[in-house]
Amino acid sequence: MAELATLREAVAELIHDGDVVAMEGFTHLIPFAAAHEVIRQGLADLTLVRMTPDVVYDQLIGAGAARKLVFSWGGNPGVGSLHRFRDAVENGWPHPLEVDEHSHAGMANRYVAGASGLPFAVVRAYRGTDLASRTSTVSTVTCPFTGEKLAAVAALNPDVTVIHAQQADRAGNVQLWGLTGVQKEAALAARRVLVTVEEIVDRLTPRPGGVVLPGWAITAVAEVPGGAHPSYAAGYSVRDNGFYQAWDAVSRDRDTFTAWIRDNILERP
Amino acid sequence: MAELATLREAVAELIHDGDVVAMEGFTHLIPFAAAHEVIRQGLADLTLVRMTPDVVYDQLIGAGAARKLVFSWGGNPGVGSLHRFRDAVENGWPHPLEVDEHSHAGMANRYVAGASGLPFAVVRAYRGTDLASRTSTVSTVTCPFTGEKLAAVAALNPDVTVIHAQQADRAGNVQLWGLTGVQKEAALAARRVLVTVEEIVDRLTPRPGGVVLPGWAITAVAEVPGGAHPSYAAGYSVRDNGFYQAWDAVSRDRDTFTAWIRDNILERP
Amino acid sequence: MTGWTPDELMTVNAARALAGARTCFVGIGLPSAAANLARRTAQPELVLVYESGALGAKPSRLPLSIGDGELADTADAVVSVPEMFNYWLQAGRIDVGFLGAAQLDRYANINTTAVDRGPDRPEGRLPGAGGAPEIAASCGAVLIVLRHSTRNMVDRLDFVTSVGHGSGPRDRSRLGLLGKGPVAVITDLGILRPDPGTAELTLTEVHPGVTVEQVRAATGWPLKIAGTVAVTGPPTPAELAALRAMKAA
Amino acid sequence: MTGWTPDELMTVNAARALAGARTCFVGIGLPSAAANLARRTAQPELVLVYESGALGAKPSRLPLSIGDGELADTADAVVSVPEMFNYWLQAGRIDVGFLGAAQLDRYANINTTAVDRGPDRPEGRLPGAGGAPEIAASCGAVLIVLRHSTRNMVDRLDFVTSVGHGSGPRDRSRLGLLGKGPVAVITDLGILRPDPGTAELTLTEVHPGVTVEQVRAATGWPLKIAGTVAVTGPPTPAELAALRAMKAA
Repeated sequence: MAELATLREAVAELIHDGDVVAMEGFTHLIPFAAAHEVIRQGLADLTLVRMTPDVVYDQLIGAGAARKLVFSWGGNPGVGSLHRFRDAVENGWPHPLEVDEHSHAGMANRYVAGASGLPFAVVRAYRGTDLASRTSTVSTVTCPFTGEKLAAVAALNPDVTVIHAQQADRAGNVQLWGLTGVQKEAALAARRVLVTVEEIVDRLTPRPGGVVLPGWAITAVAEVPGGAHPSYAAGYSVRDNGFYQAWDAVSRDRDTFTAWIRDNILERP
Repeated sequence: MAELATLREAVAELIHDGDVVAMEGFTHLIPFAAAHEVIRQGLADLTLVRMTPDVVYDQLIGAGAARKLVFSWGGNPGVGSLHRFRDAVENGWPHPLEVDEHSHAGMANRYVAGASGLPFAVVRAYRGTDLASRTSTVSTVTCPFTGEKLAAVAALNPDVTVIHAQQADRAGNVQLWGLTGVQKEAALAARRVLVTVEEIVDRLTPRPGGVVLPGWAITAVAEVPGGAHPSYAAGYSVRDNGFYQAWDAVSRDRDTFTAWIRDNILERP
Repeated sequence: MTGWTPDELMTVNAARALAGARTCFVGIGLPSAAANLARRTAQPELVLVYESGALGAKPSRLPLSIGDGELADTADAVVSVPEMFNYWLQAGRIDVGFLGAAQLDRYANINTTAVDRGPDRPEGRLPGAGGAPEIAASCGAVLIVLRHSTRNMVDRLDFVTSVGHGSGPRDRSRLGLLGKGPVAVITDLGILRPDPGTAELTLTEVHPGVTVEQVRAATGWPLKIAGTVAVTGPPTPAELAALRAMKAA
Repeated sequence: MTGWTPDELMTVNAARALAGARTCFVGIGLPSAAANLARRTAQPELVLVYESGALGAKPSRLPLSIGDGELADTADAVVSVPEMFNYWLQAGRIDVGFLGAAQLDRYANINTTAVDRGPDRPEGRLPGAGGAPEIAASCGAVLIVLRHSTRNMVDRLDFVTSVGHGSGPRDRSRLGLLGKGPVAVITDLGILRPDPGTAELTLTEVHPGVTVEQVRAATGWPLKIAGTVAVTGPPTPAELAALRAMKAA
C-alpha cells in the first residue's frame, strides 16, 4: 500500500539527482507543488519527461534542475513561448538542455509501452516528417502480416512519475477525474510513483469519469491542497489563466525569473 | 449519428451472410437478443468473433449460423463445456467449424489494433506454447531498440460488432457501465456497429465507471429491454445463473437443443 | 457592425471552410476560434474533438488552453490521451483536422519545431509537434489557418513537423498517410488551395479589400494564382456577432 | 466440524499457499474459491484481480463466473479487459497467478486446449487458453490447483497451452518469461513443488490420511518423491467454517 507522507519527505525519499522524472497532467492536475519542492530541495541533473512541458517545466528548467527534456509540445498554452525552456535550448542558460522530441501520439504511446511492460509501441506516425532525424527513440517495424512499415517508439519507464489527483483514501488508493490525460500510463510506467492530492478522505466515492489507481500501485501519497496551482483540480479549483498570462513577463527576463523563484519557491516552504 | 431502429431492421440491414461478426460482452452485457434475431433471420456462413464464446455462441453455432469461430475461451463459465461448440468442432454438426484460437491477451490486443487503425499489435504472449502452431494470425516482431522478439497478433476488424448497453439517448450516444470488457475496442474496430440497449433516455447522465460511445461512432441503436438475458445489465438485471446451469442439459443433446431453439427463438419473434 | 479586422475575416472564413464536416479535431488558438464559431453559426451539430481527451466539447467561451475544465464538463465523452490518439485520431475517424502553423511551404507542409536564424545564431525554438503530425496524417481532410506574411509562408521549411502534400501530389499515398491532406489554407488575406494536378497551394480567393498583389508580396515563394480569383463573402452580421460574443465571453 | 472432503483439503491448502502474496490474479473455479478463502482467513488484505476487469474485488459469495456483477460492485477499480491484460498482467505487476488445469505434466506445463482421444476419434475440445498463458508467464509466481488423477496428471501434454517450467529449469529465462513460474501444485491428495535443481514436480506433502502410494498411483508419470514427505496440517475449524459459509452463500 502507498505510504502517506509529507511532500517534503516524499520528494526527498523518491527523487534523486540524475533521475528520469515524469510529471504529468494535460493542462489539468499538473503537480506544480511537487515541482516546487524539487526546486527547493535543489535536485539537479534530472531528465524531465512530459508531453507538454508547460510553465511547470519552464520553472524547473530555469531553476537549473534539468539536464534533458523529453517532450512533445513546449509552449505556454494560449499565451506563447516558454522563455526559460527557449533560453536553455538556445543559449544554454542556466546550462545546456538536451532534448528528445516527439509528437503527442509518440509520447503517449511511449508511456503506454512502458505501462504495458513492452520495450516499444507501434504507431502510425512520424511519416514524412523530420522528427525521427533528431531522436534515437523512433525507429521502424514491419508488420509481419501486411508488410507495412510503421513507426516504433521506445518505451518510457521513468524512475519516478509524479501526478496530482483530487483524492486519496488512507490506504493510498487515488481517484482523479475530469481530463485525466496520460496520468495512468505515466504512473504505471514508472518505478516509483508519487501522488499529491487535494485531500485525503476516509473512503473514495466512485465518480463519473473517475480513474482509480490502487494504493498498491503507488509508492507515496502526499496531501497538498491546491497543489496543482496555477493548473487546477476539477471540483476543487479553476485554472488560473491570469497566472499563465503573467508568466510570460516573469519568465522573459533571467533576473525577474530568478527573483520570482527565490520569492515564491525557495523562501516559501 | 446512429440510426434508431428496431432490432429486426437493424440486424437485417447490418448483418449479412458470410460477414465477420463480433458480439462482445465479458459475461456482463452479452447481446443475446441480437444473436437470437440473427438465428431467426437465418443468417449463415458467419465468422463469429468473441473472446468468450459462452452460451450465446453455443446457440449460434448449434443453429448453424457459423462457419468459423475466432476466440480465446469457449466454455460455459462455472458450469462446464459448450456442447454445441464441441459437437461442431469434434463432429462437424450441424456443419464443420473452423477455429482461430488465441489467448485472452492476444484477442484483446487484436481488437485494440483494429480500433487503433494498426495492422497488428505487439504482445508479450504465446511464448513456449503451442498456440501459434494452429493459427496464421500470430507471428513475431523484433524490437528495434532492444532486439527482443515479441509476439505480433493480426488486427481484428469485424464487418459488424454487436454489443448490448444500458442506455442510449435519442442521438444514439450510448452509455454502458459495470464490467465493460472489450466492448469499446470491439465496436471501434468494426466497420458497422449495432448496439442494443435496455432503454432509450432523453439525456445520458454520466455514471461512475461509465463508458460513453458517441452516436457518430455507431451505426444503429435498437431498444431491447432485457436484451442481455441470461447475461445481465448492471443496474437493470442480475445474471441468470440458473439458465446457464440448465443450458448444460439443453445443449448436451442435438434434438433437445433443436427443440429449444425452435420453441424459444424461431417461434418467438 | 460595419467593418471588421483581418483576423475576423480569417476566422469567419476558416469557420465557413468547415461546411460539411461532422467531426473536427481542433488545435488551440485560431483553429479553436474558427471551429467554435462554426458550431455557433452554420453548424450547431459539429463535433469538436480536443486532444486533451474531450469528444464533442461544447464550450460556452473560447478556451485559453486545450485543457480548460469546460471542455471536459461539456463533452459527450472524455477519454484518456492515449485513447484519443490511438482509437479516435489514428484510426481515421475524424473528418477534418484544423491546424495552425508557424511556417508553411507551398505544399502546405508545416513547421512548428524550430527556425534557422542564420549561421551565427542558435536555432530558434518553436513549441514543437504536439498532436499536429498525426492530425495532418490521419484526419479525412486538413484545414490550416495562419496569418499571412513572408516570415510564415516560406520558400523552404527549416524543419518538417507535419506533412501536407510533401513535395507533390503523390507523396501522401507514397507515405501511406490516411487522409487527403490540406484542402485549404485560410489566412488574413485570402484562401489558398492545393492545385488538383500539382498539389501546390494556389491563391483562389482574396478577402474583401485585399488585392492579389498584397497576397503575392506577403508570400515567401512565387505564389501561383488561380485563373479566376474570387472574393470571399464579407462576414455576415450574425457571424460577426457570434465571433465577438464568443471572444468577449 | 469433524471430517472434511478431499476438495476441502485441496481448497484450504491452496488458500494457505497464498501466504505472503499481496495481489493474486484469480482464475474461476477452484482458484477463485481458494483465493476468496485466503481473503476470509489469513489474508484479509489480499487483492483479488479478475480478468473481467475487477481490481481488488471483495465478493461476499463465490462468483459463478468471472463476470458476476458483485466483482465489479466491490472492486477498488474496474478497468477494461485490454487494460487488465496489458497494464496490470503483462507488466508483471501481480504477485501470484492462480490457475486450474485440465492436463498437467511433470514440469507444471498446462493444457486447457484439446485432448487426443486416439487415432480413430477426433480430438476432444477443452475450453481453450483464456487468460492462462499470460498469467503463467507474467505473474511473480504461479499456483496451480487441480484434482489428482492419471487423466489430469499426464506424462505428455497433448497441447501446451500455458508454460510452467517448459522442459527444465532454464526454459523460463530462455523464453523470456517474467515470473518464476509454478511454485506449487495443490491437489486433493497433496502438494507438489518443483525441484530446485531440475524444476521437476516433486511430492513434498500429502494431506492427512493420504499415502505416498496413493499419490504415485494417481500420477501419470513416475512421480519424484521428496526425501521427507510432510503431512499438511488439517483444516482448522475457522478455515472449514469460512469455506463452508462461502460455498453456502
